[in-house]
Amino acid sequence: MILVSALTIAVLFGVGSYLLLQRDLIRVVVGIILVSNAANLFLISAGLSRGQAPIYPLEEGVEVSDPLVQAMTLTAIVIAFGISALLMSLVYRVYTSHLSLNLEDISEAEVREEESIESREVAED
Amino acid sequence: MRPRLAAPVGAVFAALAFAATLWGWLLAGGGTVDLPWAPSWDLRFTLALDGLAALYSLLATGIGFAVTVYASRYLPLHLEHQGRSEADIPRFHFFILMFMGSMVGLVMAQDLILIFVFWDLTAIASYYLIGYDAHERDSRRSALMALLVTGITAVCLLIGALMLYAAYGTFSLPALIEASEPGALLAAAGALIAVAGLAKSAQVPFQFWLPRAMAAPTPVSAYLHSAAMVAAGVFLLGRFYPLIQKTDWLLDALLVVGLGSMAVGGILALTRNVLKQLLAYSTISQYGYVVFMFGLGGEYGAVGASFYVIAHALAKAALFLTAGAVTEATHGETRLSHLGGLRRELPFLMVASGFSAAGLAALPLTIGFFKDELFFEAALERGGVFPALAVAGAVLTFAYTWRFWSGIFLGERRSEAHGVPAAMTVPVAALGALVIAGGLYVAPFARLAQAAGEVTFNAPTPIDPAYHLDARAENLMALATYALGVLVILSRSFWIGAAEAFARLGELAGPERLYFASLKGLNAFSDRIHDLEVRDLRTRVATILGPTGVLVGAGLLFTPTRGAYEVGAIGPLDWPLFLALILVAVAAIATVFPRRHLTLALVLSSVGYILAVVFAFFGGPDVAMVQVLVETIMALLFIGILVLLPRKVLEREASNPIPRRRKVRDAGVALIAGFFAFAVSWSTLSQPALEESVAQEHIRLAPEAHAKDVVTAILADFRGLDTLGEITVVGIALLGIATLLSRGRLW
Amino acid sequence: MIVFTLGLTWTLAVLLSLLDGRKHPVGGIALGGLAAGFAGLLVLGWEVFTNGPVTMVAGGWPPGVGITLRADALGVTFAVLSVGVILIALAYEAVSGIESRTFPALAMFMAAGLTGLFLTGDAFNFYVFFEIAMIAAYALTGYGERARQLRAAFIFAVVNLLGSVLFLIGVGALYHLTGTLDMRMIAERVAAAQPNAALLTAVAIFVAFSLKLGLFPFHYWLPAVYTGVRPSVAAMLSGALANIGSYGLLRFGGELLPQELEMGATALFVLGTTSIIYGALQAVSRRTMTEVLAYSAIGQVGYILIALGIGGPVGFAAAVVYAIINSLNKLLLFLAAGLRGWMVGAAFAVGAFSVAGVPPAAGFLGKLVLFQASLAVESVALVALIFIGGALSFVYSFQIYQRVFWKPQARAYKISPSTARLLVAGVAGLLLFAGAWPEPLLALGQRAAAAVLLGGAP
Amino acid sequence: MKTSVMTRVVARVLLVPALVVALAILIKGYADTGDGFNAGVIAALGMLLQYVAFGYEEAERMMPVRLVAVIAFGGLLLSLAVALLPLFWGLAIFTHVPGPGEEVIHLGTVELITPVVFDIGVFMLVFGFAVGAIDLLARAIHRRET
Repeated sequence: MILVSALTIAVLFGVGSYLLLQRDLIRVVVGIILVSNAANLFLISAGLSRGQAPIYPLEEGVEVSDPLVQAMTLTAIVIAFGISALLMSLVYRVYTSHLSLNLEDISEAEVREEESIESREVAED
Repeated sequence: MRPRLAAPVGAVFAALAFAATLWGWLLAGGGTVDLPWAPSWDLRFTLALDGLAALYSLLATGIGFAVTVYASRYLPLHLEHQGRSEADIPRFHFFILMFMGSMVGLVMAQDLILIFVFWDLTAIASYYLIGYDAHERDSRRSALMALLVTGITAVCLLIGALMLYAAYGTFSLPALIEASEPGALLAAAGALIAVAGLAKSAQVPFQFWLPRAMAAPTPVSAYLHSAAMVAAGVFLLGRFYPLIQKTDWLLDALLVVGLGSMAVGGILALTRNVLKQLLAYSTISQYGYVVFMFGLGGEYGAVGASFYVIAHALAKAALFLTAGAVTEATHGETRLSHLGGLRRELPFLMVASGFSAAGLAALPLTIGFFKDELFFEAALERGGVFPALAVAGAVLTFAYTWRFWSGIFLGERRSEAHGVPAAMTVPVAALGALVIAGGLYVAPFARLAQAAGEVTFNAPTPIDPAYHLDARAENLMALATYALGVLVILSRSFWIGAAEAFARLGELAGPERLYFASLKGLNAFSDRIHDLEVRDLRTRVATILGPTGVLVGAGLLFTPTRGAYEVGAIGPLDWPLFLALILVAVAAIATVFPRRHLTLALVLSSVGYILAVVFAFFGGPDVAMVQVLVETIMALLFIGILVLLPRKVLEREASNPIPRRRKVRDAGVALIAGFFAFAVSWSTLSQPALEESVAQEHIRLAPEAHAKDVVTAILADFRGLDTLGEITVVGIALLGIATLLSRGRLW
Repeated sequence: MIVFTLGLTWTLAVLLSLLDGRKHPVGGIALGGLAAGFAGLLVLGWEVFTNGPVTMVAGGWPPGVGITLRADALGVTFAVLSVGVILIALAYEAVSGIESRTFPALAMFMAAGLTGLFLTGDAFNFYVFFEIAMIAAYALTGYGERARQLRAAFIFAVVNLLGSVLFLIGVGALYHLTGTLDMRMIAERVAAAQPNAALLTAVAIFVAFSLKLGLFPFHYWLPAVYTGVRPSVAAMLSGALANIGSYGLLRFGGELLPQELEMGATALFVLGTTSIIYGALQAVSRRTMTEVLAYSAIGQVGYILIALGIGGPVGFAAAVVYAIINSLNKLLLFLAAGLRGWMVGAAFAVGAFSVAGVPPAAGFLGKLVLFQASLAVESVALVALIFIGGALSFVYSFQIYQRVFWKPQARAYKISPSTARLLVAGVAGLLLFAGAWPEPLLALGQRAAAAVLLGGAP
Repeated sequence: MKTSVMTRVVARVLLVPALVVALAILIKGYADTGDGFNAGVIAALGMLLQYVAFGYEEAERMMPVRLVAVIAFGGLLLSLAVALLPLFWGLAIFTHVPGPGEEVIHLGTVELITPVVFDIGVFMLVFGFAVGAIDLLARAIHRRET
């Protein structure tokens, strides 16, 4: 079970990373979401002591799953949610200012801008 | 404040400082200030007016006074020629005073770090003064060069000081002199400190910055060369001499450097055409004498060095001021080849500067005579070839001094000239008068030098320069100097070709060339590597994931992995979870393939929903519920954004094929990323859960918090702060979305 | 007192969210509130330095069960520093005219987040505050809303989110290894954990903080971001937010995972030195001021890393002193980059001298403590390296200084508001003062280092 | 936007149960699964249904939408207040009333304790966020279309 959990986390993280490397801004955001999911899954499996839900009344003698990791995962999920939402609207604004969703166009704009600024400053010495 | 007021203020301040120093030295008999500065670092603010400090402070304030008086007339004219406003005047006087103050502080400081602080303050002041005409490219380059050479080598001083502290546990110089033992550490620290001093004194191979610094206005040059900056370098050697002289090879190194500077400076001074350039090389050579004397060692060396500094400062300051006045008088002429025969237009200046020139050339009846006397004595004491070398150096001085003075005032007139204001000649005359006074009555100067020498030598130095009308070796050497000097002057056409070839060689392969080449090379190299700099988000991400994988790999190599990893059993109850996990993995992999964004969004949601199932199987109904709800809202937002984006753009992205090579590369990086996520999570999860986990406490205490659901109790009570933070993040996200989508309007 | 400052900035941030930040009074409220928070931190700092650490457990529960808020010398130092930087940057923006409704609120949230993360004694709570500060920063990066800024915001967000995830994984792993989230308990228990797992956890945390610092090779996001954003935002990011990196490395590396830090010392030296040389070499020929500053920032954090690698009281003290000075330098220089005039030129010069380590600007203290630390481990190589790095910083600082402030400018710059110029001059004055009277800074460094070293002990 | 009458009716009808469920989850959260967060999202989903059914302009006219920012940040403020107020009595933050071991006043099945107030704050913020974010999006879409 430990190995399976670790592998699943690895797959989530790896696929997320793969998407982070794409040209499409939206895929990049998907990548971030997947990577966050990997972290959430890791958090909750850090309490692999599975058992009944930690809600009173508790059955005697049966293992209780770790409530703290659940609380942490919850918090992490919500934080990731808020940030992903912000990131998505950022994608939209990047689109409206560059009129492209392609990172290549955006990098090109960056290089172009940098060069135009540099050429304004005449090199000296 | 009116700009014109700056000059009187500066002059009065300098005069007061001079008077105070004189009073402190003669009447109050020195004195010490000792205050705690940074106790946690054993730093003390210790100033002491000892002999060495008195000598250099008197020079700094006295010549500073002469320079400010001179500048009161010179500077407005200078600015007028350049079409600049008078508003620039106060800046000049500010930095001259700062220069003076830091110089005085430097020479009195007794704490190594304090010395370093004042040392760099002089560098800052000189940087601004050399770059005073900042609008000229030459000026900027020269200022930068002076700063780089002296500033970077100053760090050597700091390192040396810290080495001494590490070894002896104190920053106090007197204590260090007491405690230090000869050895490799002392030699290394001494060498580092000497490097700082030599660079500031423009000694070979650092000499190149000084002639460049002539881009500064003339009063600055005069001050820089005689009483501040360059003098600070030899001062530092004098101050640390008790430590330096404990290492023999260091003294020998000083000898070599001193000789080299004497030769390079002297020969180049014979070839320079521009007045201030000639004087600059002369300075290099003159301080070469001083370093040479330090290298010779002995009491003659110590006192001689101090005396030499006094004599040279008086003469050199006057000569620089002369050069400035001459240039002013001839409407900006700076070249020796275009000057000459000014004896009629500037008779007063001719006589006044003649005294100083005589002093520099070490003629009798000037203070200069004694500087050479001590110099020769020191060389004689050492014996060997050194007396001959000393004479050779003195001959060069004699020759180029004559060249300077005669080139201006004698011969035929080659340029128009008018008179110059009195404020520009009186300081020259005053300094010249001092040169003669020293020649007639040397005792006060000798006493000062002796007191300084005692500090340098760290022992009494009973030396008494005087005229001796007999055939002792020093006198013979002096006579030889004059004779050979005349010979050199007369045979100019004979050797000038060789000297100029030497100068050209220096230009082609000298340290200045090296400086410019390395600066240029550095910039070119910087441009080259900047072209390699990543400007692409994908590569930015890859350069994070890749090295992280490497670090994780290194971590795996360096720690034992045996028994650290558990496969973990799969019990009968685990199968649903197992399947759910597999599904998550499959769904995650599925996100790679869809081309259309809407499909992508749906696949992503499915990952989220299956994860919720996983969470539920982990015994976390709360987490599962939140995951489902969050996923729902996320999907809505996602689709909302997709609706916002024009379909054409989305389709273009969707149909944009990814080249095969990219795919392979991305997959490689993704594999590395997956690998480290795997390594970190597997290694951690393999650890058995701890019995003493704080979660047990939470379960136990939940009823006390009046809660039945422990998770909720944690969220709202035990770790409520986390929840508060979490919703704050969500709130900020709303604020951010509002900022991005509707200029921050929330309603 | 801990909560007073935190609560004040936090509450004000929420209130400000509802107001239009472009209006003058709103900027004033934000400034006043932040100033009060800053003053509160100073009082707290005074308490900590005279009576020792101040602790409070939320909800009155036993430590570990509830979240522990804990102000020790290290945390309070960084809190004062970071909030001070934000305060000045906010004041700068307020006098130049705030252009966005949400700017004051976001800056305030960032201050609250940073205060919280420096004063919390709980690893997961640290993560939460970290995210508060970060998300505020993501939104702030876009301030100005030009293409450059939005691009910068996107790059900044994506890269740093990756870092956050790594850190979250690290925290989860720490919990799993030690069964607690309280930092001091983690420090006590982690030694018993399996070394392999602990080391890999440490790597994840290290990468997360290195990203924040912009250390080579994790720095590639930094130049685009620092050059793209507005001066005041750049000052906040490099002067306040980047402190998370140095603080995090000190706290998590020095206090929680000291063995792992020692094990990784070689890696720290290698990365630190590469950063120093790489950043400085890149900076040398850059044509614009912000670019030079961005690359300089990469180089400067290398020094902090080296100090960490040296470790011990001397090394940690050096790291703290260097981090403080670096953050003030960056605040000054980035703010000065947006202005012109002789006073700004002088202030920039002070900053340049500080970066190059020339007294009396405080930067020389940084070089001083670093050289001392390197000598303490008797490493000639490190001394030589710091020397070379310092030499290069001379070259790039003054090449750009002369180019901008000495060279006659072809383009006319608009006159910048005099209060902004005065503000910059004030920061320069502070740097000069700190350099001329080094005792407070040096003592602070030693106390903070002691807090790191004793933190694990009961 | 054209939607069938059926959709509109269903949407309007579903709003009330959604809010009720949300309220139940909110209040009962301390006893059972769920808390303010869940409640907030559910209530928000109910509201969002109105967007789908009636379109952006119509939905915006509803009270909660116009006050969304106030609700969100008011909620945050409320939670903050619960957290910070104990300070005025010299207690640690997040000290809840009634304290451990003390008697809880019941109002039916509802427990009158401060964590519930805290949760209400969470509820308001989450509701405000979800509705606000979608509303901002809807407005942006609307702007683009016109």
